[in-house]
Amino acid sequence: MPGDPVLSVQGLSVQFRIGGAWRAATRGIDFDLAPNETLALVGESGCGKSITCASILGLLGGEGARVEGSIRYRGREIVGMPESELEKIRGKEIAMIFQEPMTALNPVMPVGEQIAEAISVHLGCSRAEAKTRALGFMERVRIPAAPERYRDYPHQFSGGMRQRIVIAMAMACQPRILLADEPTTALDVTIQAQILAELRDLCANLEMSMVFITHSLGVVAAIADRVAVMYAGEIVEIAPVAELFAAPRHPYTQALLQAIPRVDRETVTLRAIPGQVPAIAEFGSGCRFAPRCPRASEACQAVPPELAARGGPEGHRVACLAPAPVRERAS
Amino acid sequence: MSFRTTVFATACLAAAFTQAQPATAAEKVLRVGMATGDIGKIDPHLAAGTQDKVVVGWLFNGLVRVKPGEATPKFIEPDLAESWTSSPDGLSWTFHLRHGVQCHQGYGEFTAEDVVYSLQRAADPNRSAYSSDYKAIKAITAIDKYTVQIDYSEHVPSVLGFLINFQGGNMVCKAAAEKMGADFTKHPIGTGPFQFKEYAPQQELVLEANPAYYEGRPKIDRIEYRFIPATAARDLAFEKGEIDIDYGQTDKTWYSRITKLPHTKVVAVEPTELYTVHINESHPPLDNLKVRQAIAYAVPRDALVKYRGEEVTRAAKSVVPVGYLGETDATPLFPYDPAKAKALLKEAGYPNGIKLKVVQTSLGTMRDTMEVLQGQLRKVGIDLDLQIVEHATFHAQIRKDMSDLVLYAAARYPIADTYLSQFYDSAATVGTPGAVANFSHCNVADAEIRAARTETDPQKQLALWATAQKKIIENVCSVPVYELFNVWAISDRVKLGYELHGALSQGIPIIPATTIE
Amino acid sequence: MPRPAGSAAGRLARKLWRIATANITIEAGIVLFLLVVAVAVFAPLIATHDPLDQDLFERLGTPSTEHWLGTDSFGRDIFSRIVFGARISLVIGLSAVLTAMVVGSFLGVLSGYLGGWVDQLVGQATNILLAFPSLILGLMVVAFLGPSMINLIAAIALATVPQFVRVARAPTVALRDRDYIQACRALGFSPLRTMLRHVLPNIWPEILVMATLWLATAIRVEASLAFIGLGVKPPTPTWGGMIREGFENILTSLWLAIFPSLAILVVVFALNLIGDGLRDALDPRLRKDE
Amino acid sequence: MARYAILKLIYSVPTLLAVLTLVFVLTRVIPGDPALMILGDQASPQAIAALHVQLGLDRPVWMQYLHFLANVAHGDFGKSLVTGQSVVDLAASVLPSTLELTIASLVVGTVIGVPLGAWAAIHRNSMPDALVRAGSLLGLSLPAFVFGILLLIVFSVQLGWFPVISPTGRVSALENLRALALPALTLGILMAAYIARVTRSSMLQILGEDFIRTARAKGVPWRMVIRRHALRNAIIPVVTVVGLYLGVLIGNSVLTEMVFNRPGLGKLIVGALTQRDYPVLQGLMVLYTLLIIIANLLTDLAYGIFNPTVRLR
Repeated sequence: MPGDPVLSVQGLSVQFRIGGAWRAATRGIDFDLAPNETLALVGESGCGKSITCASILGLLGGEGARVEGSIRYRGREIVGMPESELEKIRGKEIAMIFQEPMTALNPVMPVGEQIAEAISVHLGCSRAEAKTRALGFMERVRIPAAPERYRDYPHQFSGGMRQRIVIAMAMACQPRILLADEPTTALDVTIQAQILAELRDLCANLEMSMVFITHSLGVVAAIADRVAVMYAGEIVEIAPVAELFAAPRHPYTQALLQAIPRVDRETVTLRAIPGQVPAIAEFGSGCRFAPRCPRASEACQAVPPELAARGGPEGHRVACLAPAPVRERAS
Repeated sequence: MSFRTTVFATACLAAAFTQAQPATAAEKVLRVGMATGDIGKIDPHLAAGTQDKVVVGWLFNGLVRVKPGEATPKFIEPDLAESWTSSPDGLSWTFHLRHGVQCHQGYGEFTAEDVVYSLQRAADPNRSAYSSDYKAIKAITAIDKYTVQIDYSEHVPSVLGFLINFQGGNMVCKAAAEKMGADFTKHPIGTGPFQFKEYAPQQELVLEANPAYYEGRPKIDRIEYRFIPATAARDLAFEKGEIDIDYGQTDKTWYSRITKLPHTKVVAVEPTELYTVHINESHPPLDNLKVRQAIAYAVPRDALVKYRGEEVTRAAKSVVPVGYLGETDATPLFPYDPAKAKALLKEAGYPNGIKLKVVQTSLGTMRDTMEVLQGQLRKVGIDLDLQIVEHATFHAQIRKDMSDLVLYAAARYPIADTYLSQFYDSAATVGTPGAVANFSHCNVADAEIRAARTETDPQKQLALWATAQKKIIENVCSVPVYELFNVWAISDRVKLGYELHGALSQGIPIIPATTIE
Repeated sequence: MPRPAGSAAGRLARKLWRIATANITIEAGIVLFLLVVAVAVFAPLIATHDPLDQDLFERLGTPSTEHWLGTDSFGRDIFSRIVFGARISLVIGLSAVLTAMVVGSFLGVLSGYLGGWVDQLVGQATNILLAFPSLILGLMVVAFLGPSMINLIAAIALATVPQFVRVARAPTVALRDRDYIQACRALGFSPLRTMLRHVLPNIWPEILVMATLWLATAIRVEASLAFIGLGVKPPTPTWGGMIREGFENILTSLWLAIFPSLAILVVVFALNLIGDGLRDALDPRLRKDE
Repeated sequence: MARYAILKLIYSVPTLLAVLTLVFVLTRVIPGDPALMILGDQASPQAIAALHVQLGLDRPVWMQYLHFLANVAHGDFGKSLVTGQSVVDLAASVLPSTLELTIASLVVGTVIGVPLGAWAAIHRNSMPDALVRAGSLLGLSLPAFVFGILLLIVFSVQLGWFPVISPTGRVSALENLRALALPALTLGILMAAYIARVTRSSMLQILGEDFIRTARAKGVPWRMVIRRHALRNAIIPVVTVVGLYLGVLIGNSVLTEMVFNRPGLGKLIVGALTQRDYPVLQGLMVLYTLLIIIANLLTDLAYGIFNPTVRLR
């Protein structure tokens, strides 16, 4: 991957105040994002993917939430950055697409204006100019008859169309990074594929990096360059996408892959992972997967394992004291 | 947001400007604050409330009048009639009208035709509330344009008294009254110093100077008669100079507060209204004289006068108001003696007291008085169950014998006959065809009252009236309580131009010479 | 279906207690309100004077050791009148709201259950009544019937009934077509009784909130009517009537209007506190994100 | 839009008819004789009987009813028994004053209530929130006349900033606004208390919505998020509530008009009630119903303006 990372997350921990005590929802999140790269964050719901994304945009401030660690965007520290600085980054440098297109749009504002708003806020251009640009993006995300629909309201669009608008909105200022939080989950399968394809094209055309959150490994395979698997607020394994699929090392990743029904393999043993994801309040000090892990030892309960290569290639790191051995990949 | 705000602001400003209209600087405007929510009827033959009578006093004339500032018959002087004569038997009267008197707003000269029309109207029960005063009129004839003859079928106590500028004696202009019909009550046309200009419901009535007034154009250009029911608001407005004349509260608290204001004159105007508790003899146990006497002994007349304020109140002396022709205090009213009242109740067979049902108007001073009486009677064991109803209902119900006690306040033309005939002659008993206001079913003095009415010898008439009063008081048909003055606060800016002692209209007469600085 | 009455009552009591102590707002309101109730109940013990006793020479007296809050224009003790006035306010308010609550809930369930023309009729009547401000409605009824205690209660109840109808009707309609209601009918249970059994548990929290808030309104409306001059007949002391008298004498005796105003403020505020707190405590949506 | 409005008005005809019938029945059962009212307390029984004939009160009730409906259909509500004025004129003469007061207090209520409610919601569970909540509860607890009297004492009596009685007839716009200030404030504050509460809870809900996060993620400054996104959505339920509250406002204006001696519908209706002025009473009740129907209609239309999802085409 060429060039310095556009985004570098180190030791990120997000804590919430629950019942008077601070509880960490995520712990020790480390990853880099290279220019033009798409990183997928995969995990079950509640594993901290969305929180991680929100903290990158600095959306978690205020009472009841605390962010520790470091998030660097092109060398600038985002954690602790004043709100006014953050506002300059949000939408312009780093944009975000949300999961639920039904609720992510302001119901009382024409969609065109919602797109144009980001443009005029960041580029300080005139209404007319912002409108022209917004229309351009609406066309770019293939909204039919964009000029006529500019003044329409969200409820007048279908779910897929709304998500296109959300995407257009995120693209409007041509950000360097796009955070996509399960952008296709709420959509029909056929629409999902279209949207994914469009996102991929847009990223390529606009030279954007993307953090793509999903719980679907199928989607990961379709869009990502690299993938980070999260479990209970931690990254347990991070690797280039092909590598991960071919040779998962963390028991959780392995279990996850085995839980996907696949038509491309003959022998299908669909296995559910026994046990449940612990609640935030129940997090222990050791490896959080240990209670469910078939390979867990006493050492696993004591200290959290660090994310490291552990004998594998540098780009493939795993947070497990007993990772699966590195296998020679069949070419 | 901002769009909406702008719309609202614009609407407000627009509303504000539609009412805007500059006033002419040099105009002399007299602003009078009246204790009423609205005007009633300003037709002189129907006007009943004080708020209406005050206005009628400014708009109309009679054939004769009581000199402005006075309220007794001895000040009768010419008004629309310059002179008059009567036949030796006193049953035929001829009046010679003033020439050139103009009706308001171009309704032409006031002539004998108008007099005939007015008196016929006043005598017609369908168009007048005072028809009973003119029952004895046999014929009214216009001899010529300026001469009118009135013939009576029997002797009446005071012919001129019912031709003054008071109630039915007010002269309306025929052409206007006929043209407007029922609308006349809100658009009256007379010959007085002021004429109707406009009326805004619940707000004000505006009168303007009658430029053709026979005594000359008034110096005051306009009277704004404002309706301000709340005493506090009216007083404040007066204090801050927002009004020039303030209708006061007949109450010592009001009186002492207002008299302390600078540049203010407070006047208590005759005639007073006599507050009388009529005791319904047809309702047991009130048919028992001892019970009625007990009520009479339980009313602390002097304390009540002190309570209201001696400046604005005087104690009743008889069942006829003080100063009326024929009124006498020869028979004293029952003194305050609660012990005796209790004893009488016991004697009558009510050692534990009695309970009476009383229908009472919600109108200010009357209700107030009844509440005080309730508190006082309670002390001797007479419990009043007050049913407070609004004024019209009150009038309806007391005429249906629905109340054991009826508190009634009234001023009449100041001769004893009016009061005695209306309140104590059995012919006037409520519920009978001739009903007027005999709420007590009193019938002990019928002979004297009726004999006095046609008695031509003044001395004998007085004696008959005295006997009637004696009988009524001794029979306790009613308990007269006190008499209240109408009180007004007048700013020193107002120069009345005459000496004010009283006014039958109960208002402040505004004559052509009256002015404001 | 039948359960021992004692345990049901006990559960209800426990539940009520839990609600009553759910938050500080409710607690403060209840304490304040109980204080007023206590004053009303023990009025004869608390009052320093006979509230009806006139002293014609002690008019409009300023507050003193003899008359703590002064005297009114008839020389009556204001403190004692306020104390006794609490009875009128509470009796009228409570009777009106209880009547409205029972009648309204029943009508609501009935119309929701029966549907058809009954529902239409009740719905239309409710809408008309809802359209009129409670004060205007009360004004008309009292003016027509005359101001007596019963008429005041009727007037205020009439203005309040539609609120309860509305609350009771919607859940009834939702329940009407459920299978188990149909089943009850098939089993020959009285359908209306079944409805009440199933609907009431669902709506009573909201009815409780409504009742508290409308009790506050009822007391305010009663005072307003008395201020207009349509209160309970004299000499019975009422707060609104006292304010009316006070307003007439406002230039000389300010306290005449101030003290009864404060009394109204306290009791209405207390009730609003309770209602507000209850709403927070009972509203699942608000509770969730707390 | 126009079709919707017309339809809505047609639907309100039965309501109007019901009110008319109710009014007619009620006015016939009140004690007190209107003829006596007209002629005064010294009228003779013959005169009263004659007037009964003239007023049609001697006819059977159902005929009176049909006659009444026919007249109403022609826009004829008869004449006041007290002043003889046509009821329509009478109502028309005070209607502007009532509308003026209603609109002004609506403005005051909104201008004070919405920002306070929003402020409280933004600072949830902190000092501003507690202040606004306590303040609005107090405001709701205060009867309108008490508040009016307090304002009158302080601003008119003590400070002398505003006139005690409303000026009539020819006054400047400034004078008029000055006279309007305290009554509008009296009603407006009560209204603000109500609006603040609704705004607060509505705002709290909106602030938790996804699109607020979206707007923030776009980099829209917080103040702009509040103003353009949160407030514009939070205002929608407020519109409904304000519409419902209009009735209460008109009701409370009775008290305000009494305290400030303002002409208006409220005072007219109290006067008509106490004087048993049937025709005025009937006319005013119908007018009230109409006003409320129109207010509801306007609320619906306003709701449409603020909420595009129900916008009517």
